[in-house]
Amino acid sequence: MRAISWLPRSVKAEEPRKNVPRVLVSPGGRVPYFTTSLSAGRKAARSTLGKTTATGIGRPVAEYLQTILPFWLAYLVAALVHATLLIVLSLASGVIFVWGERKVAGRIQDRLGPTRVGGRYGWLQTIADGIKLLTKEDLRPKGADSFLFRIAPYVGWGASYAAFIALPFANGWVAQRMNVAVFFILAVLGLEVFGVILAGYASGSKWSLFGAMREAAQVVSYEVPLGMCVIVPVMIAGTMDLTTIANMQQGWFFNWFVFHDIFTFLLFGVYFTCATAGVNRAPFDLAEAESELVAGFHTEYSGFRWLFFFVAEYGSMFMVSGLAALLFFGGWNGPIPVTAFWPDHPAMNYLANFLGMLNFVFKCTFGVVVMMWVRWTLPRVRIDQVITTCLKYCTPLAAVLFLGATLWTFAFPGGITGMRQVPYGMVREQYKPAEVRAAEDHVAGHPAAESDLAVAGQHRSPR
Amino acid sequence: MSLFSQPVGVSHYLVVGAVMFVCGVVAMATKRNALGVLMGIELVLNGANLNFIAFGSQILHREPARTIGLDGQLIALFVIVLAAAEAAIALAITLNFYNNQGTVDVDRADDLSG
Amino acid sequence: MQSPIIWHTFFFFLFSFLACVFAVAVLVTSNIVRMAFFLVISLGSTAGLFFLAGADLVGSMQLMIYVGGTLVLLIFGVMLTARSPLISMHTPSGEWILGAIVGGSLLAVLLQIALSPKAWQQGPELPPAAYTAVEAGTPAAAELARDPRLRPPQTATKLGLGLLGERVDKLVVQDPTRRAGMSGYLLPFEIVSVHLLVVLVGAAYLARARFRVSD
Amino acid sequence: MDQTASILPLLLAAAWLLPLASFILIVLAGPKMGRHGYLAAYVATGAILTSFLLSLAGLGMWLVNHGIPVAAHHAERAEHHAAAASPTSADFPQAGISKARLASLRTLRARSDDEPGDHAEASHAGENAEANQDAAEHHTEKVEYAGSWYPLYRSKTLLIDIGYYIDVLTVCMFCMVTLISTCIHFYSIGYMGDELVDDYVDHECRLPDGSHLHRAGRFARFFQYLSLFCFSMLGLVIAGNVAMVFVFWELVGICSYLLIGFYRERHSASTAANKAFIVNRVGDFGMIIGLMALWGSLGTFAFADVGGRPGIFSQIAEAPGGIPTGMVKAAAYDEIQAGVAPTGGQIQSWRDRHLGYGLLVVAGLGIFCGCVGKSAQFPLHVWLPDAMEGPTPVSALIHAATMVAAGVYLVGRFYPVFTPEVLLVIAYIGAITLFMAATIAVAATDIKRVLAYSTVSQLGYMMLAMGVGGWLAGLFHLFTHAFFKSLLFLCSGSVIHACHTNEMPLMGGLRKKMPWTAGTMLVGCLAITGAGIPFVVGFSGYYSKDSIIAQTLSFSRVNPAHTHLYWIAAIGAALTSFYMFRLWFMTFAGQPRDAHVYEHAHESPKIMYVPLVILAFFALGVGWRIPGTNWSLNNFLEAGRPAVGIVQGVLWSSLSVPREHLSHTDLGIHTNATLVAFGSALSGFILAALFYGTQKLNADEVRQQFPRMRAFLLNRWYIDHLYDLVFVRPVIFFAQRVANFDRRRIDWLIDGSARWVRGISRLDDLLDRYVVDGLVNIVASWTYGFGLALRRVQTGRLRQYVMFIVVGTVALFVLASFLWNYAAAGG
Repeated sequence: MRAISWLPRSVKAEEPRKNVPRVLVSPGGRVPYFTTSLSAGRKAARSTLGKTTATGIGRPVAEYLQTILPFWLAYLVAALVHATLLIVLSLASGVIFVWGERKVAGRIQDRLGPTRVGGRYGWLQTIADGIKLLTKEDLRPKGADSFLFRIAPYVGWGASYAAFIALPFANGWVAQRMNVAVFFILAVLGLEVFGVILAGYASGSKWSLFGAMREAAQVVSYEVPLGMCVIVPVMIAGTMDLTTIANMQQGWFFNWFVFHDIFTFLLFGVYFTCATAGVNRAPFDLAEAESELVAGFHTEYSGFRWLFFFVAEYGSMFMVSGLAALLFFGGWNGPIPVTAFWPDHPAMNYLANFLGMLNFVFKCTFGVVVMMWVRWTLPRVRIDQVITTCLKYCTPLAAVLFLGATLWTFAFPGGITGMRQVPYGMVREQYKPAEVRAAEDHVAGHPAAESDLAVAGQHRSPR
Repeated sequence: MSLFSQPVGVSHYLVVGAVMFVCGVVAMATKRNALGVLMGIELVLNGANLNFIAFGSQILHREPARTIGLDGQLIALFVIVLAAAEAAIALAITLNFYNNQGTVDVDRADDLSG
Repeated sequence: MQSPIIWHTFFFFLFSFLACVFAVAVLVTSNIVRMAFFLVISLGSTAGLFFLAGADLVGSMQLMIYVGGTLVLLIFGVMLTARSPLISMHTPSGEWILGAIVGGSLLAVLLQIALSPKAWQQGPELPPAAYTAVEAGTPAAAELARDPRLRPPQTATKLGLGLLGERVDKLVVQDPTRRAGMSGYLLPFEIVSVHLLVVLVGAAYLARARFRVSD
Repeated sequence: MDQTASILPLLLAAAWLLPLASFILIVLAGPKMGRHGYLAAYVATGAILTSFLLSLAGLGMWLVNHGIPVAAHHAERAEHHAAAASPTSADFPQAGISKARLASLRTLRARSDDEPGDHAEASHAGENAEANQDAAEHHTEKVEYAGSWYPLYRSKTLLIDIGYYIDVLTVCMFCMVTLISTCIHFYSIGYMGDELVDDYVDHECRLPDGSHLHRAGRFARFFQYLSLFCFSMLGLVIAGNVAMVFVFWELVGICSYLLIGFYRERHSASTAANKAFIVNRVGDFGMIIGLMALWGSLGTFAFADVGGRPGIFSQIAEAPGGIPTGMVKAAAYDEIQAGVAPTGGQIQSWRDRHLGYGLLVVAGLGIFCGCVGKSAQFPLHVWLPDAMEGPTPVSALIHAATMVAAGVYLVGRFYPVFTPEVLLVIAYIGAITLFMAATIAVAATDIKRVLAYSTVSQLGYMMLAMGVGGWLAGLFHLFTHAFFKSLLFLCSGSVIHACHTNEMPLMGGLRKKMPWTAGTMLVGCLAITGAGIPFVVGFSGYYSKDSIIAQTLSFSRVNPAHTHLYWIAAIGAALTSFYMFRLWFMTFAGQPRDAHVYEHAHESPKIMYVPLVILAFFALGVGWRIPGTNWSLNNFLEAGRPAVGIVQGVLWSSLSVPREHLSHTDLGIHTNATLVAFGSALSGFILAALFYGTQKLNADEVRQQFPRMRAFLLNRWYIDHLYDLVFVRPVIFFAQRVANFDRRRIDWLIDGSARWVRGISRLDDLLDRYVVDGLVNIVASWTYGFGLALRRVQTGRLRQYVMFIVVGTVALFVLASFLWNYAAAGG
């Protein structure tokens, strides 16, 4: 009950000190605030590049460059470094996944897939394809709207690429740490559909137009259940910051949100379905139904532009898989908290973060592979079945599970283990008046949890 | 260079908002396609939203206490949501009009002219 | 040394340029589909401006709802009604002139109002540390790091609480009478949600197919 | 006793209200009562039967509690000796005095002490004293229950309540009315049976196109009227005050109106109903005058003392000299206004000056006016024969039990109020009515009209009896006549039912066809003629008519100037028997004159002739005394004799009303009267037999010999013509003049003014159209033009609207900035 009195409106700045409780109690009344997450925060602080990790990887690089460059130049260089990394990542992932898909498809269809190019695994196959595509003639239909026809692939690719800005690869290893990262990623991924639509329209071919319209209908309608699925982990964590969400699942695998309760477990299935549809992968790839529409929206495309569509598609697949990993599978926090037992040394911490990144990339790749698996296993569904799946099954299911998860988190704020961050805890924590915070820190004997948020009108320094 | 080296103030945002607003208004006034008119409306709303954001932002004010605080962003949120609703309805109306009249020319929709 | 670039300002000009240019493009284009595309870019740039102004949630909202939702709907409508005569409809030039005059006057008025107050014409200065190379860990660096233009904005939770009726950004205000005036937005929030529901139902009803699909 | 006082009124009230209940029931659910509402008949009949039983219960209770007082007979015996002592007619009053002395010496001495010793004065005083004594003794004997059920209006000067006044007369009337009504109800069930159809063809009503009228049957309505009729009559009988009497009086009139006009489509019926009603109004006017005189002077409507207020009778009875104090004071109004205090002595002196006597006369005459109207006495008798237009049971009801009886009953009820002068008027009216009606009846050929005129003449008998002081004789005849007249009417009804005609010349020899009817009707004729073995036994009419004639005889003995009343009565008896047997012979005896009618004739159904038998029994024996006892209707009524007011005329000092016992007791009178009555009746019977039974004498010859006389009689003494000449024609003439004046002058005025108004309004119209409307139209056209101009703005072009909005916004901004700068500059 006392904890309720910490709702911001009830706080009076002139409140005497004796009213400040020693230990804050969660609404469920079991778990003291931040006991686990504070320790987690300290471990995280130790196990990464020191104090400023939480503000993103851009900050330390820029601060290092500042010592030799004026700050604007330093920031420019830092930004370019990140951009290059991400572009390389997305293109490389595209290349690798094209090859991977071929191999997976071959294996599933009891073939070998590419075997010749670049040794016995044909791992240079995609490179060869890329060269072929680059050297192909750039066709442009006569009835096409040339401007849109030309610009459409870049729009799609730009959207899927922009989503990487907010995607953390490890604790603090993120191009731009955002407070609304989940939301941002969803929004930007939603932009990808524009490329498809414009391509379909600009091609001046009715197959393309059909594909585009299918795509538009499908994506717009699937954004609804997708958003609802994403909301649940956000609600449990109390924040939309992906880094924080991942950090909250620190520790053993049962800390993952997918195991938070039965509802989230089921919810992951819904999320995966919606994500598959959202990036129009099989069995929801109506936009490029080669059996009905020749090749859907990219019927008229060839060469490099066509390549961009591919890259964008694999980029977004990687993106939704990464989102799944972050929201449900603990991000870089593996099933076994190996790095938590390492000695606290900068080099070891860096290594731990690197391992976390590999862990995360592995999870993303696994998700992509599962998508391929699904593609080569399931037949394509009809458009009306697509819409039915979305509106009649996914949306109600997501709503019900959302409700269940909410009630569950209220009933067991600590989760099954009782050792997890309570919902909304961070919110209440961050908006305590400054002097109350200080009092708590004094009592608890340790400084307040590092937070970038500040009471309006005054900025609190990170220690 | 000197253009980029001075911190941005509210007026900058207001200017951009004004430009978008006027573009939207003129689009509404000149487009004969109903959807074009809709786009004009969206532009107008965004111009207004820019103003709200600018007035509520603490980054753009020399003394942050003089801002309208979060109200600007909240109102902007409401504007966006209502704009979405308005777009949906307007689109439905347009499609209906198209089904009935076979065109989306707003100049043809003058049955109620005096 | 020459005055350094403030990236914040730079990106502001970038985005505002995009926004304005494509807004004008929307205005001058007669091809409806291109108009939609330009509008997308213009609104996306507006979202960028929102981010720059520290409104990250609103920016994301802009991207999600406007660009991702509304405009897709719009383009959808464009395609549904896409017939070669309708794609580009000619507007008599007399109206162009008229619109130019009226819009110009309105723009003049607005600009005159926008630029008149002194306090609005420039934002807060950067800390002096921004113009020199500073040691990491020094108070100057900390002050630099604290500059809001260099930090990710954190408004989502505040806005959420505001929509729930809690104005956490006004906690520091001591005066109870002023506190009383800073009410939350719970009721408008509910009203808007109900309004949205009604609108969706109504739109579905209006745009429903005239013929019954036999299934 | 107390029990009686509490229960008897309730019994009679129940008997009174039951018909009302059935009336309401039939009104509410009449047509739905079975097919064509035939159940209504059972409802009404059951109601009246029940009330008859209740009345019987009341009668039994009365008899158990009070028995038949024998006081009258002691008095009779006493008188007997006195009369034997001095049987001369000259000192008959002396005998009265002596009888009074014998009756109570002390009282007389007390009075004669303070009287001056002059003989005439003494005799006069003696008359008064004897009258008072007589009144006092009867007053003490007379038992009456009076009370109030529900006060309608109470104030210091006026008390109107729904009250009851029950004495022997009331009880007897109740039994008689309910009994006869019951019989008539039963009879009606059969008689009105042809109304039980949806499509009733009225053969006597021809439509303009010559076809018969077709209408729905009105069975239920008929019985609903009957119930209302019984209710009103019973209420009139049980009424405890004059106001109530008047109300039910009018109700009876309404019912008679409704029933006479039952076949309202027939012009004759409707006119007859109107006639009855209007003629009754004339009488009621006088009655209202009388009531006003009573109330204005006595300040009460109640008969008896109710709620501590002295009623009319007690005021009259307790007043020395018979003039109530209230009337004395009212007469002495001027002196009281002048300041003379109405102390006891003063009032005595006024009373000695006979102040207020005129008021009493006025009251009596007024009330008698009402009775004249109701029971069809001479000037106002014209409605009764026309009332034959109603269904025959209705005629029976009206003529026997209810309506005409009401008048006689009222006279009997108000008997103490009547002064000798009034009584004389009553007697003469009665006599004239009796003779005239009898003569008319002789000439009439319509069977019902004959009976109607016989009714009138019998009523005349009653009035005559009352007038000559025969209270008991009159009422006794009322009862007996009720029975045999209802019997006669019902018989004629069954005859009409059988023959579908009223004309006796078309009948004849019907006794073979309808023996029951013939027999019962014969009983009725014998009863009305007063047949009987002299001094031994006879039909009911024998006793009542004898007592009437005896009373007239005794009256003529006392007042030799009025001996012709006696002869008129005797001749009336002869005429009665003549026309009654003429009727019987023409109808039932002899050979059938019209084969067609005879063929269709048939005996009525049982439900019709069983009541005839019952009534015949009563007509036969209602006058008898139960052997070995003194129980007879006569003696029973005797117990209800009211206190006699004044027996000695004041305006006409030689007039004196003899007490009734003399006619009973004085053998001379009695024998004389009996013989005369019997002889006259016999002569009438023989004459009738000669004319119509054995066709020894030919009526036609007589008719040819006295055409004038015949015309005079057929035209009913030209009285209707006289009224037509005296009242109707002048009224119509005057009305036509007024109508002409109205049409010519007033309409001319109105038309002229209307023309003027039209002219003015035409001008006004022009003004309105061109000036006022012009203004309005100008405004309207301006508005319209403005709207037209403004309409152009409403182009329906979206983009133009946007343009307008923008222009407006800009203009607003510019204006605001101008104002801002102006304000900045100015201030």
